[in-house]
Amino acid sequence: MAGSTVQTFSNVGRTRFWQRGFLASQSAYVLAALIVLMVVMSLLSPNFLTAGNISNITRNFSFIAIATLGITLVIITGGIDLSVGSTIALSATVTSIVMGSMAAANFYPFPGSSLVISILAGLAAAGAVGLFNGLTIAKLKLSPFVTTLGTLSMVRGLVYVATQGRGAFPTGPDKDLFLLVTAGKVFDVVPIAFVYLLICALVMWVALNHTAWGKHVFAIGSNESAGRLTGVNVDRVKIQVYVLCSLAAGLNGIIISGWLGSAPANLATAYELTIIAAAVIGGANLAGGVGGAAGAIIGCILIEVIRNGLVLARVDPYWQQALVGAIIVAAVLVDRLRSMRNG
Amino acid sequence: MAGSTVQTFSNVGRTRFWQRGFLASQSAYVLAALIVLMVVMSLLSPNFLTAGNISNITRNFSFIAIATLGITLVIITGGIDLSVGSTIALSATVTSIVMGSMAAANFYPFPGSSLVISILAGLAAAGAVGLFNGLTIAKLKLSPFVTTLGTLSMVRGLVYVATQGRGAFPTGPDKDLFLLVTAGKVFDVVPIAFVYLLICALVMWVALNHTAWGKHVFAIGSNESAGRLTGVNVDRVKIQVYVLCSLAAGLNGIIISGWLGSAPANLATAYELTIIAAAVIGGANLAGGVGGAAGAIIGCILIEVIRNGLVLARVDPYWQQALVGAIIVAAVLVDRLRSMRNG
Amino acid sequence: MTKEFGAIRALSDVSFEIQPGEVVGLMGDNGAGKSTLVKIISGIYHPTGGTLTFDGARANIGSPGEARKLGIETVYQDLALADNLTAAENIFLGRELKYNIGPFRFLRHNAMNARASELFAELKSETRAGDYVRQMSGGQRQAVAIARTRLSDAKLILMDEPTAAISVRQVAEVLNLIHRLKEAGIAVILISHRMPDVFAVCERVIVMRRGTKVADKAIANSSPEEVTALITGAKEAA
Amino acid sequence: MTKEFGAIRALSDVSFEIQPGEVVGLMGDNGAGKSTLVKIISGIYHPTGGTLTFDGARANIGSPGEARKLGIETVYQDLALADNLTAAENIFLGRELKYNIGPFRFLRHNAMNARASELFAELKSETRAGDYVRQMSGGQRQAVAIARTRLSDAKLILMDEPTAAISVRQVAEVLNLIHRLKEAGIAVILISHRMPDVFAVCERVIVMRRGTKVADKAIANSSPEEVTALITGAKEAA
Amino acid sequence: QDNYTFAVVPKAMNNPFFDLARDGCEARAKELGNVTCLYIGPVEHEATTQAQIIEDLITQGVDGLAISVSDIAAATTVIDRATEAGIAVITFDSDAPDSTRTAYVGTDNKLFGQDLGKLLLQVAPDGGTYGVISGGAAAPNLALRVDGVREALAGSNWTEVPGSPTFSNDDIALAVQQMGDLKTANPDIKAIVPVGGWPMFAPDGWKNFVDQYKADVDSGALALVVADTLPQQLQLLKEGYAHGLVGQRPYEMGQKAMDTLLAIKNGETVDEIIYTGNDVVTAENVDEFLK
Ligand SMILES: Nc1ncnc2c1ncn2[C@@H]1O[C@H](COP(=O)(O)OP(=O)(O)OP(=O)(O)O)[C@@H](O)[C@H]1O
Ligand SMILES: Nc1ncnc2c1ncn2[C@@H]1O[C@H](COP(=O)(O)OP(=O)(O)OP(=O)(O)O)[C@@H](O)[C@H]1O
Ligand SMILES: [Mg+2]
Ligand SMILES: [Mg+2]
Repeated sequence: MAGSTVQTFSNVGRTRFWQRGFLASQSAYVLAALIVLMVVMSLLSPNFLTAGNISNITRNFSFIAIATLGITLVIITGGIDLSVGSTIALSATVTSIVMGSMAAANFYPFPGSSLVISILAGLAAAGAVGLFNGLTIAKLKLSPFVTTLGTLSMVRGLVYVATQGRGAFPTGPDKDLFLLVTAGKVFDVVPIAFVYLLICALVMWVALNHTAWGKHVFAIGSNESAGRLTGVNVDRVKIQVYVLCSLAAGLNGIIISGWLGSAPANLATAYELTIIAAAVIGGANLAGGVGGAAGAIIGCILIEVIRNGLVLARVDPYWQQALVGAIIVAAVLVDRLRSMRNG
Repeated sequence: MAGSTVQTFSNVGRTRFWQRGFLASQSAYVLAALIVLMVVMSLLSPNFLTAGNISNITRNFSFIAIATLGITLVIITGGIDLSVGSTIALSATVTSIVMGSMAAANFYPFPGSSLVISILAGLAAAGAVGLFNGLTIAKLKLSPFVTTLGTLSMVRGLVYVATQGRGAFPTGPDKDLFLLVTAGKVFDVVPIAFVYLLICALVMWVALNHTAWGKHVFAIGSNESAGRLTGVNVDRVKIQVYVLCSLAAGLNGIIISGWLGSAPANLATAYELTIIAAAVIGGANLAGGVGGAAGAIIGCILIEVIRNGLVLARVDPYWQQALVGAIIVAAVLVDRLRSMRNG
Repeated sequence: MTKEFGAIRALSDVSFEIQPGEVVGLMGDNGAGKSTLVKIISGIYHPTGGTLTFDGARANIGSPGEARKLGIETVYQDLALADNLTAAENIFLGRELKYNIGPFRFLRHNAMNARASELFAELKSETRAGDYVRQMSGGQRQAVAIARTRLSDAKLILMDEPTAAISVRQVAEVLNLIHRLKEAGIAVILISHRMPDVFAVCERVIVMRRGTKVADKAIANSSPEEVTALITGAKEAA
Repeated sequence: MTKEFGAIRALSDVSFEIQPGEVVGLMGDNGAGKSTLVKIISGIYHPTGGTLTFDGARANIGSPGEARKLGIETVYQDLALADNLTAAENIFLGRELKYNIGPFRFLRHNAMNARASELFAELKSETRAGDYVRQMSGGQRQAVAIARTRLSDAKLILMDEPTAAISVRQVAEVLNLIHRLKEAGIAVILISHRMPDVFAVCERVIVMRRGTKVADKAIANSSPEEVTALITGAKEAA
Repeated sequence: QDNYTFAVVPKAMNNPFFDLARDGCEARAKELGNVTCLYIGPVEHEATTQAQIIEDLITQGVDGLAISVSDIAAATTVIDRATEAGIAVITFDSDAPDSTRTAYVGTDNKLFGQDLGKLLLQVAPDGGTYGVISGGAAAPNLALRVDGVREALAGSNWTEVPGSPTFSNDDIALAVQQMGDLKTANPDIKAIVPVGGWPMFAPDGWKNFVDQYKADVDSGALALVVADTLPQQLQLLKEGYAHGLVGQRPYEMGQKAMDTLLAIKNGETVDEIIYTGNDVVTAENVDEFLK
């Protein structure tokens, strides 16, 4: 029996190192495209590789990257979440409103309480959206596209209703602390949003690859009924995934509103397409079963580098939009290289 | 051998009439939801069922319904087209620009030539977008989502570039004719856009159900590799489907711009989600293999009735958006009734 | 142990029982309702009428998960594999091996791969535990599905055509396996179209035709010819 | 007619030939490379090296469509059925029956359903032509895939485990069918794990092990025992 | 003489209104010679994207910024960062009063709304019910205009219908549809006041709507008083498809923005609030504007 675990197969060669693991994944090829793009951009604009700009880029992609991690989970299960943009606005708005009304009521039980309570309220609101999505999709078995398109509209509507269209902004005694934990920089260089992103990505990577839960997420995306037949609690995992996605979007919303110092009612309008694009460019497959944390981040960096680089290179703004589209397609095209090489 | 065609199976009862064909489809259940909704709306607002309003509703949904027919084809093959909104703007813009420059150049070879040539130019531009999408998706095998997200951005950018963000207006000797064939009313009641819609829907219904091509479209969506293995020219059908989708969007764009008398550069921004939602609500399945012309139209009517009804019912505008979302989800929820009844 | 079924269109008034350590063959033409029966027992479909008794108590099996907890393992005809997971991950899906670090539980990848390789070796199958199921041959996929049932202490194992796609030498191993299960007191329902297999391992054979049970007799009192006649309908009932 | 293959990892230097009207059995352990071989002949995979000769001319089969045009029909192991179409629509997929109205061609639904029902009757399969494949039993699906090859005047039919999921009485029909094909001068390659089937209809048997051909001999000079030994590797080559 | 690059950041590049501002800015930059006008903003109205573009412009090291503020609080944060970086910042069209911007060039939106209201009173003094069409629900300047309209009409016989204002989200097609919706929902409505020119940007859509109620419009029983004075709107007014227009002067905003930024760079002091004024156009004076 000992020998059985080292069975060898005469007809099986070893796969080459570039045909395995990360190097054979779409993420790796998009990473290569990203590096090429960064070299081009730095040639076009001398400001591109300055410390200040890199810090800007880092912060900007962190804004959508946490939500992209969340949506990647959803996409791996074969679902989609169009409501992330609205959820970003909701959690930002709720956080600001709660902070404002605690200041107005002068309710301040412990130091930092206004900060903690308002952030929790924002996350709770986002989580509630995710719970609604998850329950509707898992239990009522509605199509994720239609359900989350519905919540996109519902949640945005509620944000308008709650603020009469005016949006809200963080105020009160803990405002400075709020700005510090959302828009601050660690060691004066690294945007704190990036630190959050790294933590989230690491947790997600471990969860996907080294826990049973992660395998269940992949199993649902690759063959939902197989997951059900082998006793995986498909409904529960799906609900969890949608809640996590909304929480990630909520966290993103709070961070953005801290940086802006405001939660406008139209915050993050139409971000859902960018966020999904980032996940897909980074290798998540909308058919389900494929995706990962590293890819999601690479996708976000790619999109932000294109945007930022074109502005810095002073490309005619009307051409910028056309170019963004073209470069996104080109970046994904490199992935074809992979398929061709790996047969 | 004669008897073989009337084989009977002792264990097979007849499926009841409501478990078969149209009555068992999602479209039928959404149609029921639509009728309920219309009854509610007419109770809420006495103006809902006036001739003028019905004519308005008819015209408004015709504006997106032709594009919805096109995207339904794409969705049946298991693809998606996010670039429809941009394509609507492109064909409208190209039509207006060509008409304008023919008038400027006083180039007028035959009566109505400016009309015919400019409309053909608009449709050709739209078709080119579809061809790009189709070739990229079928031949380079890029994900439809990313590809068409790229064209969404590229095409919109080109519209801005071409008009410097200003949009264009149909002008010249054939302008009145142009308005007549796009915004006119047949017998002074039926919007001509609705007539076009009916023709398109009929052609699509025949093509999907009574031609080999239609079966191939379904086969690709339901098992692409099976289609390939049985000798279906999968790539060609896919390209055709994307071209048709873009042509439908282009036709829609020309009709809208005729009605508006203008082709603003931001025409139909973000319409793609509405159009996809209409198709999905009407029963098209984003996983591929399911969908139809009747459903697409019903989905469009539902969305327009919700929008129009809420305005007529004088609902607070901030609440309207939230309600639109909720009603869309509710409308799809009736489809669960079907699954429950048919087991 | 008794199981009774009402009818969903595909199945009308089928009822039978099976004892621990008994191996029952279930045969019938294509579309006779065998898989439907299996899916009811394993909790995928709910019977339109009729009841199910397991271990003396009336069982209400709402989901495959519940069936598994009761000790009912199934090899499905469509195999129920997740293409994007490896063979080992598929085998352990839903009951992964874990180790704890504080409150967290992480996967024991190596242990699972090793155990999976053992199971394949036991089945004499040339299937690599770390390969993705996506790129496996038909027989290798079936081996994965069979290996899955070996993990737990089942009381009843349903095998829906487990030997359809596998090669001669593994067929022998699967039949061996069924013998060993029987000795361990586990009840097995074997669906197969291969007459010799059924006659090699089963004690009793149930024949279905068009949703009804037409025979339920001991192998000893029957013959391949009789069963064939029952399946094709040449003989009405026995 | 000669076919030569180079190796893709799953297949190393396999070469053999088949004459019109000849029925060759292709056997081998799971994962031996049988399906891969079939997929190369039917144009799905391109050989990494090696050539393929068909009807005396060197054939470069780029796609399954081209293979079909050459007269090569295949029953795939995974059946290649579109779940959302009916059995009849699947059978006629890619070569629908049409009638013309002016320049347009419309489907002859009734004719296709009738012909499909005939084909099922011929196979003695209880499969309804108008049912969606989605809701069919495993054997019914296989019947659809087999019926598909009966439509055209093929010169070579590849059958990858056509009898795996179907019931006793249809197995006999499929073997009958192969006999009739042979008499009509059509070459058949039959992949199967069922020794008796192969010995019932084949003239020659090719055995593969781990991507190589280990035997190619006339049935008359061989025995089930020998073939089994070759498959399992107990006997190295013959 | 130093060369300067001044960036003009609109709320959204898909709005024809800002094209005029861009044209004014580019024309003036050419006249001045040592100034480059860089027109860039988010394509759609969205505060974060605008803030990110402003950050990019700071990185790029432009000399001056003229911003049409998308969200007051959000813009305040980035404007402060820009002034810290030593960039001259003014706002135009839409202001962020509490920021460190040096000046605001543009319309007094409250006054603009009041002008609309007054014009309506002038066109139809008898009163009745009226509806308002607005753009994005989040735009502060539009909210001020709506308030202005309401203030001007307070105390008169005019009352607002429920469900007003409707929000067209700057979607021209939707704005025309909402004209029809307002009239259908309130058959006895006496006036519609779009606080931006959206429905009239679709000249034939507008005509289609008006033609259905042509008699009422001609008799003044349905009063149409609309914001903005783009050429196609003036043409419609001339043809009798509206009763009055109140226009901003975006072209001048663009010009004045360049002048003001240059003045700041040259160390001159500038007024904090620079109103560009409104044009009130009716059938009487429309020909002057049409030239
Ligand atoms: N989900 C379903 N909806 C409707 N009919 C179904 C469904 N599943 C199975 N059937 C029908 O029920 C009948 C029995 O199917 P079942 O799969 O139980 O057959 P089986 O005995 O397992 O056949 P095989 O030997 O081919 O696997 C068939 O006629 C089939 O078409
Ligand atoms: N797409 C693929 N990528 C990588 N390896 C593959 C792929 N397809 C098949 N293989 C491997 O090639 C080998 C041969 O597979 P093949 O399907 O030809 O076997 P087979 O002889 O048909 O087996 P069975 O009797 O089980 O159907 C197997 O080890 C399989 O894992
Ligand atoms: Mg079965
Ligand atoms: Mg095989």
